[in-house]
Amino acid sequence: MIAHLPILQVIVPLIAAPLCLILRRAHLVWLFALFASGIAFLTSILLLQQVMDTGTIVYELGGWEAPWGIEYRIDKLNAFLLLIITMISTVVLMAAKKGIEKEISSEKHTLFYVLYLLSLTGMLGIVATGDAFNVFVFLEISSLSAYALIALGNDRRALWAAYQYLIMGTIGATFILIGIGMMYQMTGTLNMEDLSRRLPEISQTRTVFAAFAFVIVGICLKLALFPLHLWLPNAYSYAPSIVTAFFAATATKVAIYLLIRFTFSVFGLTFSFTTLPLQTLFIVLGLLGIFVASTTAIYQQNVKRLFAYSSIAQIGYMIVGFSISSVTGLTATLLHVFNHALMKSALFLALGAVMYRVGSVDLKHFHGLGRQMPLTMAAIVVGGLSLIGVPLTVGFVSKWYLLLALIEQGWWPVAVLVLLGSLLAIIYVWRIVEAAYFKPPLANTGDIKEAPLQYLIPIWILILANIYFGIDTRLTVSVAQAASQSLFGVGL
Amino acid sequence: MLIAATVAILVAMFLAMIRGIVGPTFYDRILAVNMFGTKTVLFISLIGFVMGRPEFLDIAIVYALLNFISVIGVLHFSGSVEFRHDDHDNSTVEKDS
Amino acid sequence: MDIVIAVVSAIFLLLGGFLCVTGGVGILRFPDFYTRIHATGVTDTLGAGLILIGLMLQVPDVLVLVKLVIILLMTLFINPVATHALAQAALKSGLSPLLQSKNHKGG
Amino acid sequence: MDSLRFCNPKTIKEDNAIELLIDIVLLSFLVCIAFAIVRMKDLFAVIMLAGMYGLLSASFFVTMDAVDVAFTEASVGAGISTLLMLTTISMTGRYENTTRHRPMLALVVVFVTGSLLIYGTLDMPYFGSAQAPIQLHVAPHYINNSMSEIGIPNIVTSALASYRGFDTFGEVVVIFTAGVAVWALLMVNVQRRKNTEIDDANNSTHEQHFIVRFVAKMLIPFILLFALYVQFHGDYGPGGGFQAGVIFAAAIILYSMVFGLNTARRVISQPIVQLLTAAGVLLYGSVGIVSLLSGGNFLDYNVLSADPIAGQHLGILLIELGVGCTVASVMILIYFNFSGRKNDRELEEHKETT
Amino acid sequence: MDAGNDWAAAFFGLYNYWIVVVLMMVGFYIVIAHGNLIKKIIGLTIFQTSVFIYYISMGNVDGGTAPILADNISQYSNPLPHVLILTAIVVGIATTALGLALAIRIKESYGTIEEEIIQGMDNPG
Repeated sequence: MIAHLPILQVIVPLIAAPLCLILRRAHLVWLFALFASGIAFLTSILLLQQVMDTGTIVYELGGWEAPWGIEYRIDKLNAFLLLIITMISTVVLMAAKKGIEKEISSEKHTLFYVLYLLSLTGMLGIVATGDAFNVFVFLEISSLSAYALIALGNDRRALWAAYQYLIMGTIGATFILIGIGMMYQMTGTLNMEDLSRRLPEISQTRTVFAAFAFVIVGICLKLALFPLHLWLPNAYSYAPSIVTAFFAATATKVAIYLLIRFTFSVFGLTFSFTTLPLQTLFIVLGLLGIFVASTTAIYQQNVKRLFAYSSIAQIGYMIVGFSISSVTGLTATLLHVFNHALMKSALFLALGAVMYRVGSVDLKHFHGLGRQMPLTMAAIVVGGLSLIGVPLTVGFVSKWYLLLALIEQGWWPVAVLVLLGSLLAIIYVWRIVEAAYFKPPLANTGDIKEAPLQYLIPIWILILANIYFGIDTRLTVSVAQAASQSLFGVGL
Repeated sequence: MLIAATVAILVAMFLAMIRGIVGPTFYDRILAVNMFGTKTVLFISLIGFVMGRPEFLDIAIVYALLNFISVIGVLHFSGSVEFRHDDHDNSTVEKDS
Repeated sequence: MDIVIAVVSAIFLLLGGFLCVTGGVGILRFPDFYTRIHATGVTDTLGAGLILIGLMLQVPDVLVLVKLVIILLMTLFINPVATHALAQAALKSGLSPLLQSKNHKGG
Repeated sequence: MDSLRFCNPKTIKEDNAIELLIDIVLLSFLVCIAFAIVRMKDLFAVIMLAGMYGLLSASFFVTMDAVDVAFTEASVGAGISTLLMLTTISMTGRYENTTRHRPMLALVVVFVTGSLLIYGTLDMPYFGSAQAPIQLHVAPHYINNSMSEIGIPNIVTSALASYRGFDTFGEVVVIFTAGVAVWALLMVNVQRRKNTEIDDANNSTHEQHFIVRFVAKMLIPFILLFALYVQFHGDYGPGGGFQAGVIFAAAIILYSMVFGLNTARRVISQPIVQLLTAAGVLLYGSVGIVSLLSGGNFLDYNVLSADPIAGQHLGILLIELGVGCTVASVMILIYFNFSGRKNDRELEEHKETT
Repeated sequence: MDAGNDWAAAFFGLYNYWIVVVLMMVGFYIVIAHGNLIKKIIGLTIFQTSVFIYYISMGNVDGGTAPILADNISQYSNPLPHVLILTAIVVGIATTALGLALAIRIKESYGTIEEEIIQGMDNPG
C-alpha cells in the first residue's frame, strides 16, 4: 500500500464523500468525515516523510506512462502543502459539529459534510497532480463545492457572495483553461514535467507569453491578489464560520501553490522572472495589497470581515516573498503559507465560537467578552499577536525570513514597508483587544458562557501549534527550505 | 448535390436565425428555434455524407429528440407566472386574462 | 443502375434543399405567426423527408439506413406534433391571427 | 519565426474549400447570435438564441470531426441547459433592466484581454496544419497504439476512459458536486412537498395537449432505449456514459414536464435518485480500488482480467456505467429540485391569494 | 512566395482563432458589463463554449476524419482535445446549474436579480 500513498491521499476523502451521502445520519457522517480527513492527514505525514527521505515520488494513474497518461508527482513542495491542507481540515472538522449546529439548518448537515470533503478532495487533487489539465478539473471540484458551502450561510448576503465568487472563480478557471490550451497547442503535451522541458525551446513565441499571462491572471483571481480580491471579503464574512476557517487557511494557499508551480516548475525561472517584468509587478501589487487591505481592515465593524481583509494583506506578504525569487524568499513564502494557515484557522474558529455563543461577530458585541469567554478571547489575542509577528509566535518566524530575504537582496525600502505593514496589523488587532478587555459588556446580553469544549479543543490545538512552531522552527524551516531549494535546483 | 443541399440548409438556417433574433413574439422565437433544430438535424446528416463518414447519424437522432423536448419544455414553462409579464412585448399579442 | 440511383438521389436532395429554402423565406417574409408556422410546418417536414430519402439512396451499409429511417420517422412524428402544440398554445394565449381587416380580429 | 510556423502556406484544394466555407459560415452565424444576445433584453429570447448557439457550436464540432463533443454539446448546450435556464426565468422574471454596470470599464477590460489573445494567436500553428506540435507529440500514440493497448475503435473513448481515466473520474465528481450543491441550495421542505394541488393545476394545462401526451408516451420508451444504445455503443461510435446519462435524464424530464412533477416523482422517487448519484461515483471509484488491490495502479484496467485487453474492456464498461449512472441521476436531481422549487413557490402564491 | 500569398495563408490559418477571440470577448463582456444574474450566466456559457471551439479547432487536421478507427483511413483528427473538452463541457454545465440555483435563491431572498439593486440593498446609503 505504501507505493499507493499519493493516490490514497486524494481518493480517501473523494470516496468518503459519496459514502457520507449514503450514511445520511448527520452525526455518523461527521464522525466518518473526521475519520476520512484524519486518514488523509496520516497519509500526508507518511508522504512527507517518504519524500524527504527518497525524493520525488511519481505515481502513474491507470498504469500509463506520463505524457500519455496522468501522473501524480509528489515532491517536497506539494508534500508540504498536502500536509498543511489535511492538518487544517482535520482540526477544523473537529469543531464542525458544534460549528454548524446554529449556522446551518439541520436537514443540510449531511450535505455540508459531503461538500466539505469534496472541497478537500479538490484541493488535494490540485496539489498532488502533475498534469496541467487535471489541475483544472480538480480546481472546479474545489470551487463548485466552495460556492455551495459559502451559500449555506444563513445570511442572504451569503448567497450574493457565493454568486460573485462563482462568477469571478469561473472567469479565473476559464482563463487558466485558455492558458493551458495555448501551452498545449504549442507543445503538444499536458504533463507539467514534459511542458517544462518543451517550453524553453519556444519561450520566445507570442503565444507562450499570452499563455503565461492567462494562467497567471487566472490564478491571481483565485488567489484574491490585490486588485482581484473583490470577491473574498464578502465570501469570508458571510460563509458559515467553519467554512471560513477552512477556506481562509487553505484555499488561497492552494492558489499560491499553483502560482509557484507554474512560474517555477512549468514555465521555468528564467522565463518567468528574467524575460518578463513580473518581479516588479508582483512586488508592487503585494505591497499595495498589504497596505490597502490592512487599512481597510482597520475600519471594519464586522470582525470576520476584518480578518478577511487581513487575509488579503497576508497574501501580499506571500507574494512579496515569492517575487524576490531567491531561495530564502521562497522559504519565507512557504513558511508563511504554513503559519498563516495555522493562525487564520485558529482565529476564524475562535470567531465561530463567539458566533456560537453571542450570535454575532460585530465589534460592538465583543465588549466585555474578555471576562465572559476568557479562553476563546485569549486564543484570539495569541492569534492576533501571531498575525502581527510578535516573537515566540509563528508569525515572527515567517516575517523574519521575509526580512532576511529582502535584506539579502539589498531591498531596504521594501523591507521597511513590510515592517510598516505589520504596524497596521497592530492597530486592527488592538481594536479587538480593546473591545474585549477594556469595554464594559453591553447591557442586555445576558450571561454569555465560555465556548463549548468541541470548539475550545481545536482552537487551542491550533494556538499551541502557533506557539510551538514559533519556538521550535526546525521542522517547518527545514522542509520549506528543502522545498524551495529543490525548486531552484533542478527544476521540477 | 450533397453540397448544394448543404448550402440550401445553411441558407435556411440563416433565415431561421434572423427570425429568432427579430422575434417579435414569444412563439415566433420558439418556431425559429424549432426550425433551426430541424435544419441542424439535416445538416448533421448531410455533413456526414459530405465528409465521407456517414456512420455518425446518432448525433442527428439526439438532435431531433432534444429539439422536441425543448419545444415541449418551452410550452411547459410558458404557463408560469413570471412569463405572463408580456406587457412591453409587442403589438400582436393580446391577453385574454 | 448506379447512375439512375445517383440521379434520383440528386433530384430528391435538390428538391428537399429547395423546399427548405422556401420554408426559410416563408418564416422570414410572412406577416404573422400563423402564416409563418404554416410555411415552416409544411415545408420542413416535406423538405426533411425528401433530403433524408435522397440520403437513403446513397447509404453504404444497413446500419446507416436504419438510422436514417429512424430520423425520418421521428421527423414525421415530432415535427407536426411540435408545430401543432405550438400553434395551439399560441392561440390559447390570445395571439390572434392577422386578418384582412383590423375590425375582424378574433381567435 | 517562419520555422515556428510548422506549416506550408495553405493550398486551397477543392474539397478543402467547401469545408472551409462551411466553417466560415458557421462561425459567422455564431458571431451574429452572440452579438444579438448582447443586445437583447428579453431573457426568453436570449435563452432561445443561446439554444441556437449550442446547436450551432455542436454543428461546428461535427465539421471539425469532434463527433463525441458534438454529441455532448448538443445534449447539454441545446438540451439540458436550455431547460434549466427556462425553469429559472420562469421563477426570476423575463426582462432584464436596461442599466449597464460600468460599461466603459468593461469595454476596456474586454479590449485589453482581447488584444492579448489576438497577440497570442499570431504565433500559433496554422489551423489544420498536420505539422503542428499537437499532431506530433502524445496524440499519435493514441491514434497508433490504442487499438493494440485497449482494443476499441473509438480513440476518444480509449483516451477518456483509460489513458486519462482519472480526468473522467474528476469529471464525474464535478457533476456529483454540482448535484449535491444544487440540492443543498434548493432543498424544499418535505411537508410542503406533499401538497399536490398546484401540480394538478399544472397538469390541467396539459390535459388539453392530448396529442403531445400521446406522442411523448410513445417516445419515452424509445428515448430510454436509445440512451442504452448510446451507453453501450460508445466503444465503437460517438457516445458513452455521459451522453447516455443526459439522454436518459432528458427522457425523465420530458415525462415530468408532460405528466407533472409529482407523477414523475412517484415513478422515480427522489431518495433513490440521490442514492444513485453516489452509486455512480462509488462504482467508478471501486473499479479503481479493485485494480489497486489486484496489484496494479489506481484505474489500471489491465489487471482486472487475465487478458489485458479483456481487462480494459471490462474496466471501460464499468466506469462508463458509473458515469452514466451519476450523470443521469444528477441531471434528474437538479431538474427535480429546480422544478420542485417552482411548484413550491407557486403554491405559496396560491395560498396568499386564497 | 510573395507577400500577398503569405497574408492569405495567415488569414486562413488563423481566422478560426480570431473568431474565437471575438466570441470569447462577447461572452466576457456580457459577464462583466451586464447586471442581470441570468444574463451573466448566459455570458459565461458563451465564454466557455468559445474556449471549447478554440480547443476543438486546434485539434483539426486537413484531410483528417473523426478519431474513430476504421479500415482504409489513415489521417485522423487529434482525439486529445476532444477528450479534454468533453470534460470541460461537463464542468461548464455543472457551473451553470449551480449559478442558476444561486440566482433562484437570490431572487427569493432579495426579490430581484439585478446586480445594482442587490448591491444597493446590501449597502444602503
